[in-house]
Amino acid sequence: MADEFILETSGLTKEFAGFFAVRDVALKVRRGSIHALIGPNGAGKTTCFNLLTKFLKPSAGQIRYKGHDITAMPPADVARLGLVRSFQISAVFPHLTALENVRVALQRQHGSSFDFWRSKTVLDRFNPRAHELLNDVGLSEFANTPAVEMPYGRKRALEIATTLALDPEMMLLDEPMAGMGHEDIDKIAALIKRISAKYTILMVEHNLSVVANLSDIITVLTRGQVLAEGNYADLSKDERVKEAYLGAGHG
Amino acid sequence: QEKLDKTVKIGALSDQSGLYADLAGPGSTLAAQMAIEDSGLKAKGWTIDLISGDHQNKPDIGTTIARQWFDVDKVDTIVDVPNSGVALAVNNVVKEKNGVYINSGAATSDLTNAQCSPNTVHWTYDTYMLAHATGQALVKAGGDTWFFLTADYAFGAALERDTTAVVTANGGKVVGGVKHPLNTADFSSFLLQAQASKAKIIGLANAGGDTTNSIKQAAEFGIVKGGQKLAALLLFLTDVKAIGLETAQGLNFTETFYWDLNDKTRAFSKRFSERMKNSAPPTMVQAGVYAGLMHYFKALEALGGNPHDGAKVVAKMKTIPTDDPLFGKGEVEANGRVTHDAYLFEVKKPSESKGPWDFYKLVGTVPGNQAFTPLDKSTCALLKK
Amino acid sequence: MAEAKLAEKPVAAAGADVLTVKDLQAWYGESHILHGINFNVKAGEVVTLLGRNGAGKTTTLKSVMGVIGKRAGSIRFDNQEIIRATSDKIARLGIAFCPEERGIFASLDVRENLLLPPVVRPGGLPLDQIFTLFPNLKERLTSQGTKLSGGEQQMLAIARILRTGARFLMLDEPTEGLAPVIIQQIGHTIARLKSQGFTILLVEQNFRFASTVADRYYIVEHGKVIDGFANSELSANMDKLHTYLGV
Amino acid sequence: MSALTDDTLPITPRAMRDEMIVFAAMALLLAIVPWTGIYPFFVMQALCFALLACAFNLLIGYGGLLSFGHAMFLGTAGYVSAHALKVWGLSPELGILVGTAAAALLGLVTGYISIKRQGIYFSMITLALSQLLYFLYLQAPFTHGEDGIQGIPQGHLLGIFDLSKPLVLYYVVLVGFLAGFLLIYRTINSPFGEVLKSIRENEPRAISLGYKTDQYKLLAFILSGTLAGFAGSLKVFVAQNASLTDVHWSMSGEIVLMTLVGGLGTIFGPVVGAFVIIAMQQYLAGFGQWVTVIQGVIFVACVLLFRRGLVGELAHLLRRSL
Amino acid sequence: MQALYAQLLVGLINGSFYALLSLGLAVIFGMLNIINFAHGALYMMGAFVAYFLLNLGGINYWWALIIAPVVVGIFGMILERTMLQWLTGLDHLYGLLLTFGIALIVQGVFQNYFGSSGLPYSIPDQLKGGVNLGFMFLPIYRGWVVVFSLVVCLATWFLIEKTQLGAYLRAATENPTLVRAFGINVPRMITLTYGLGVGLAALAGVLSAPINQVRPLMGADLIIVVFAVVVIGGMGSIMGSIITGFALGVIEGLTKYFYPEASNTVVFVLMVVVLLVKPTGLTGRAA
Ligand SMILES: Nc1ncnc2c1ncn2[C@@H]1O[C@H](COP(=O)(O)OP(=O)(O)OP(=O)(O)O)[C@@H](O)[C@H]1O
Ligand SMILES: Nc1ncnc2c1ncn2[C@@H]1O[C@H](COP(=O)(O)OP(=O)(O)OP(=O)(O)O)[C@@H](O)[C@H]1O
Ligand SMILES: [Mg+2]
Ligand SMILES: [Mg+2]
Repeated sequence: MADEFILETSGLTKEFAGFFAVRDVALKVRRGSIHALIGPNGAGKTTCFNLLTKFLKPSAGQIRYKGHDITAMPPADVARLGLVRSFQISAVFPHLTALENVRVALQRQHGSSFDFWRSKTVLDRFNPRAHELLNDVGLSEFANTPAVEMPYGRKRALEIATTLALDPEMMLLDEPMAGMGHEDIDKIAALIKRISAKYTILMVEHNLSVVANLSDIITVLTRGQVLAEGNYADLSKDERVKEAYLGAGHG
Repeated sequence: QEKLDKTVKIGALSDQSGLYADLAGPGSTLAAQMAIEDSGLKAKGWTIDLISGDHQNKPDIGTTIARQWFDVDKVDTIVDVPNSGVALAVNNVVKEKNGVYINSGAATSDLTNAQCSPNTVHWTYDTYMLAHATGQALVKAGGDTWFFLTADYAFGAALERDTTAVVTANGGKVVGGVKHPLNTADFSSFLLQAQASKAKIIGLANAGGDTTNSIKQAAEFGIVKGGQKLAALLLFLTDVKAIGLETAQGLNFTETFYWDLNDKTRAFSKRFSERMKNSAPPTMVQAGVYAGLMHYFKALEALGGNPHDGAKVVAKMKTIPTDDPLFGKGEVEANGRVTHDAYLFEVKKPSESKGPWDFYKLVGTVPGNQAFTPLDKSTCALLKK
Repeated sequence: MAEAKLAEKPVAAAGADVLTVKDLQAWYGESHILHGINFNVKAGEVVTLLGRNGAGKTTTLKSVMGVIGKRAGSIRFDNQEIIRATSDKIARLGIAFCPEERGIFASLDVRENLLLPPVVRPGGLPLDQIFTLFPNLKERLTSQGTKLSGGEQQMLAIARILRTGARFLMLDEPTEGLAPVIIQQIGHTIARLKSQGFTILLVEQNFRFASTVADRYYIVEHGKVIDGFANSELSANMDKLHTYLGV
Repeated sequence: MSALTDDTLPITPRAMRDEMIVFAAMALLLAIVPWTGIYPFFVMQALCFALLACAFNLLIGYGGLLSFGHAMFLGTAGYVSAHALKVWGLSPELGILVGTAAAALLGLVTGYISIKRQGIYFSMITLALSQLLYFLYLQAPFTHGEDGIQGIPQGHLLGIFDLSKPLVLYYVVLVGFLAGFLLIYRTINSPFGEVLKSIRENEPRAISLGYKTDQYKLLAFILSGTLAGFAGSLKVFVAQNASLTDVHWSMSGEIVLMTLVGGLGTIFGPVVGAFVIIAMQQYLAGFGQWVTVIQGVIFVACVLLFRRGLVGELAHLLRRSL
Repeated sequence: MQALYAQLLVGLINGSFYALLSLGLAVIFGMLNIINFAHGALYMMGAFVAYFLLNLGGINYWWALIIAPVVVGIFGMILERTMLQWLTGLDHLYGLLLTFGIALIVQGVFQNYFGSSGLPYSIPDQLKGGVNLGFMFLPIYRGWVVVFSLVVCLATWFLIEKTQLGAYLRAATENPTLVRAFGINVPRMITLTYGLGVGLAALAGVLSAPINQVRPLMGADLIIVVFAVVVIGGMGSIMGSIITGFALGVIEGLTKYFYPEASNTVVFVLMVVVLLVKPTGLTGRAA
C-alpha cells in the first residue's frame, strides 16, 4: 500500500493579518527520504512545520498524510498517526529524568495512561526499551539525570530519543543543530543518518554542510513560496537560490 | 443529691476582629468581666474564671472553640456570640454539652423559635422585636407606605418579613423593595428606586457597613430632604458614631439599651467607658452580656452552687424574674427569650449633641411584654409539652 | 601556564586597551563557572572568544555586562574598574550586549523593540542604515516581536544595539539560526562597524564565520582562557584549534 | 507556572521508600492522638482540611493547575451531605456518598469549562464558577442562607459505629483521611500521574507526543474535586453544620494558603500546612484583635523566608522528596 | 425608561471607581507581574489619610487628592523595596500570598486603632448638592468623580502605552535583566511604578471617602471584584481595565435594577462568559 509520497500538501497557505507567511505551497515528501526545507530567515519554514503538525490552522490548502486528509485534524491525533515534530527551541520535560522523558512517550503508545489507581511501577516494563533508545542517541550515562541539568546538545539528543520512542513514521526536525558545537553536530548528524533508514525525515536547517551531507532532496522556500527543489549539487548552482539564500561567495 | 461547687467558668465567644468587633468583641469581654466583679460572688467564696475567643464569623471555628471550651477547659457558660450563623451553630454545641448559652449578640429569632434549646437564653434583641418596635411606631406616626432595602441574607429577609407584617397589620402598605447583596459598596441604584417609589418610609433591613453606607448615600441623593424618612431596622450606637450626626440626624430606630437612659445606665456606662480602649460607652450587645451574666449569677446563687448542668441552671433562670440596672425588669420566657423594654430613638441634630457619644433622643418605649414574640406565636418545641 | 605566556606576548593591534579582564571569576548560585579569565580588547579590534559548549563564553560576556550575580577579579573598561558596577551603569559607559537567547520582547512590537535601548551617546547607526542591513525588519515593523521568525529575531537583536551609539559591542553567537546570505551580510556589517571605529567582542561557534571577521582569538575552556592568537597566526594554529574545538 | 514547581525533585524508588516510612509514622501519630490528651475535634477538623489541601495539591502540584475555587467542592459536598442526612434522613455512609458524588459531578461540569483555559485565566474561571455557586447557595432555600444547615444528626455508620461518640468519629475520620491520602498518593505515582507531570512540565510537548492533554487535565480536576468533596462530607460530621463560609472565596484562599505553607507539590506538605493554619485559627483566637495581623505576618514570613513551604524546605534540606 | 437612564448613569459613576482601582492593579500586574492583593488595603489607606488630613491637620479634600496618593505611594514604594522586590521571577502565587499577608496586617492594624465600623468624611462644600437632570437627581460630587477618574485613567493609559517609559516598563516586566543591561535603572523604575499603581488606589480611596464609610474593610470587600475586572479586561492591559471597569459599572447598574440580588455576582458571570469566548480576556496578551 506504500504510496510513494508519505506527505503531500497542495495550495498550503497561511496568512497573518494580511501577511502571507506561507503561500500556495505544494510539498511532496517521499517515503523513507531525508527531505530538507531551507530558505532565508522568515521564509515560512517554521510556519510550514506548524501547519503540518496542526499547531497552526491553514488559511487555505490541504495536507494529506499517508493518504488521510489531516487538514482539520487536532494536533494530538496527527501525532498518533505517526507524524511527530521537534521544536526549534528544545522541548523536554525539565524536571523528569532522561529515562522518564522517554518513558512518557513510550507510555502513550501502550494505552493505560488514564489508570490513576495503578502503581507507576507498571511503567517499569518500558525501561528496557527506554534505555535502548537513550543508548541509541548516546545518553546512557544521563538516564537518571533530570533533563534540566543536561547540556544543551544533550537535550537536543534527548528530544530526538523521545520522538523516536513514539515509533513515528515521519519526523519533522526544526533546526536540530542550532546552537550546537561541532562535536555535537557531528553526533546528531550521524544519528539522523542512522534513523533515516527507518523513518522519513523532514528538516529545517541553516547549517549547509549538514544539509549537504544528509539530505536526499531539498526544497527552497522564499517569501512563503517554493523557489526551487532538487539535490544539493544542483541547487548550489542555481542562481536564484544563490541570490536568495546561499549568498555570493558560495558554490 | 448531686454535688454542687462554687467554681464557674465563662467563655466570651465573639467576633474580636471583624465586622462586629466594635459592637461586641473586646467590649463584651469587658462587660462579662464587670459582671463577675459586680456579682459579688467572689467575696462569697466563688471562683469565677473568664476566657475569651474569636470566632472570626465562621461557624466552624465557633463550634470548635465552643466544643473545646466544654471538653478541655470545662467551661460552663458561653456568652455573647454575635453573627446568626455562628450563634445557631454554637447553640447546638451548647445543647449537646448541656452548658449554658446566654446569647446577646445575634439577631436571629430562630434561637427562641425553631431552634430553641433548654440551655439557651437570648438576651437583648432579635429581628422580631426590631421589626415590631420600629414598624409599629413609624406607621402610627403616619409612615404608612414603605419601601425596603433588604440585605439578601436570612436576617435581612426576616427583618423585612416581620416588619411587613407589622406595617400591614397597622394599616400601612409596602409599595416595593430591593434585595441587595451583602457588603454592597454603592447603594445609589437602590436609592434611586426607593426615591422613585415615593414611599414615605424607606426601611433599611440590613446591618453594619451596608446600613451606614446606605444612610450616607441617601443623604447625598437628597432622600431625606425630599421628604422621605429612613428607618434603620438594625442600628447600633457604634454605627451612628461611624456615620456622624451630620448625616445620621433624624434617623429612627429601636434599641433596648442606651447609655444615657437613666442614672443607673449612666453610672454603669461611666465605669465601663473608663476601662474601654477608646472610652466608648457600652452598646446594647455589651450591656446584654453584662445583664445576662448578672442574672445567671443570681440563678447560681439561688441554686446554692454550680450544678454544672446547663439545663438546670437555665430552668432556674427562667423562674426568677429579671431585674438589672441596664434593662430593668423583665423575664426569661419558657422558650429562652428574655423580655424587657425596647426604646424607639431618634438621632439628634449635631447642634443638640452635648458630648462625644450624646446621640439619641428617646421618642417612645415599647413595654417588654409587647416588644417580643408572643409565646403563642413562638414555634419553639419546648412550649409544646 | 598559557595565560602567563599571553600576558608577555601582547598581540599587535591598533589603539589602546579598551577592555582588560584579569582573573575574572564568576558563579551561578553555588556553581563556580569562571576560574580566572584573562584577556584584553584594544580599541577598534574584533576579538572572538572560541570554545566548546558550556566552556564559559557567554558567562564571560555576561560578567562584563554585569548581569551575573557573583563575580570577582578585575574588569577595566576605559580605565575604569567595573567589576562592582551595576549593569545599567556599565551600559551607560558605552557597552552594548546582544544576548545569545536574543531577548526579543513579546509585549513590544518590532518597532518598539528596535527603539527600546536608550541612546547612550551620539554616533549610533541611523534607522535607514539599519533597514538596508536588515530589510526583513522594515517589512515587519508592526508585528509583535516574538512573532518574527527565529532568524528575524536574531536580526532584530543585533539591529537594536547598533542604534545606541555604544562603541563597544558584545555579540553572543550572532549568526545562530541565520541563513548564509544574512551571515555574509553580518560579516560585512561587522567589517564596516570596525572601520567606523567600533570595538567588537564576539562569541562564535561558527568558526568559519569568525575567521572572516576576527583580528584575534581567545580559546576558552572550563572557565579559563587557555590560548590566544592573532588572525595572522591562524594557519599556524589550525592544529591546536582542531584539538580544542574539534573544528 | 515554572517557578512554582522548580524545586520538586524527580521521584526515585528511594524517595518512595522514604515516603512510605513517613506515611507510616504519620498514620501512627494520628492513630494515637486520642490517647495523648490532644483535643480530638481539633485534629478531626484539621484532617478534613488536610485532605482538602491534598486534593488541591494534586491539581496544582502535579498538574500545574491552580484552582481558586476549590471551596465549591467542599461546600457543595457539605451542603448535599447535610441535607441528605438531615432532611432525607439518609444513613451516614449514604450521606457521604451522595455528597461526594455531587462534588464529582460538579467537578465534571466545572472542569469541562475551566480546563480549556491556561494559567491565571484557568484560576479565574474556577474562582468565578465558585462565586456563581456561592450565589446559588445563598439563594437556594435548602441552605438556609447565612444561618446554614444546623444540628445535623451524626447517626451510625454502616449501622454499627456511633458517630456521636468522639472516639468513634475520630477513627472514622482518620480512616477516611488516610484512604483519601493514599488514593492521592497512588494517583501521583500512577501511569496517569506521570502523564500529568509531563503536562505540567511542558504541555505543547506532551501534545506533540500525542497526548490529549485536556482529557488528562479534566480527569485530574474531577479526581481533585471529588476528593475535596469527600473531605467536605466528612467535615459535616465533625462540625455538624454546613454553612456559607465553606463556599466563600476566602475558603478557597485558605486552601491555597495551607498548601503553600506546607509546601506545594510535596506529598506531606498540605497535611502539615492544614494543621498549621487550623492551629493558628484555634490558638491565635486568644489574641483577640491581633489575630489578623499575626496571620498576615506569618504569610509574609512564609513567602520571604520559607518559600518552599515547611515540608518543602525540609525536603530541600535533606535532598529528599517528601 | 427614565429610570433606566438613571440606572445607566449611576452605573457609569460606579464604573469609574472600578476603572480607577483596576487601573492601578493592572499597572502593577502588567509591569511588575504581581497580583497586588494589598490593593484594597491601600485604597482604604488613601481614604484614611484623607480623614486624618482633615481631622488632625485641617487639610481639605483638594489637598488630600494630592497628598494621600503621594503618602500611600511612598508607603507602597517602601513595601516594594523591602519585600516585593524579592519576588521577581517567582510565580504569581507568591506575590499574591505576600500581598495578601500585607493586606491582613494593614487592615488588622487599622481595625485595632479605628474599629470596624468606620469614620465619617463629608463631601467638600464646593461639591455639595446636586442637579436635577429630569430623570434623576445627580449629586454634583458623583459627576465630579466620573469626570476626574476618566481624566486620570486616560492620562495613565497614555503614560504607559504611548510613551517610551511605557515601553521600558513592559520590556522590564518580561526580562528585567536585559533591560537593565541596556542602561536603564530597572529596580528604581519598578519601585516608582509600584508607587504609581498604589497611588492610583489611594486616589480612588480619597474619591470614595465622602461617599462610602471610611472603614478598614472597605477595600477588602472590593478587591475580588476589581481583580475580576482586571482579568476580564485582559491581565495587564491598561485600556482593557478602564473599559471593563466602566462597562462593569453599567452592567451592574442594570442588574441592580432587574435582578438586584445578583448584582455582586454578575461580574463573575461576565468573567466566565468573556473567558470562554476570549481565552485571555478582552484585550489580553497570552497568559
Ligand atoms: N504568529 C505570527 N503572526 C504574525 N506573523 C508571523 C507569525 N508567525 C510567523 N510570522 C511571520 O511569518 C514569516 C515566516 O516565519 P517563520 O517562522 O515560518 O520563518 P522561518 O522560515 O522559520 O525563518 P527562520 O529561518 O528565521 O526560523 C516571518 O516573517 C514571521 O515574521
Ligand atoms: N543559569 C545557570 N545556572 C547554572 N549554571 C549555568 C547557568 N547558565 C550556564 N550555566 C553553566 O555554566 C557553564 C558555562 O556556560 P556558558 O553559557 O557560559 O557556556 P558557553 O561557553 O557560552 O556555551 P555555549 O556555546 O553552549 O553557549 C555551563 O556548564 C553551564 O551549564
Ligand atoms: Mg524558523
Ligand atoms: Mg553561550
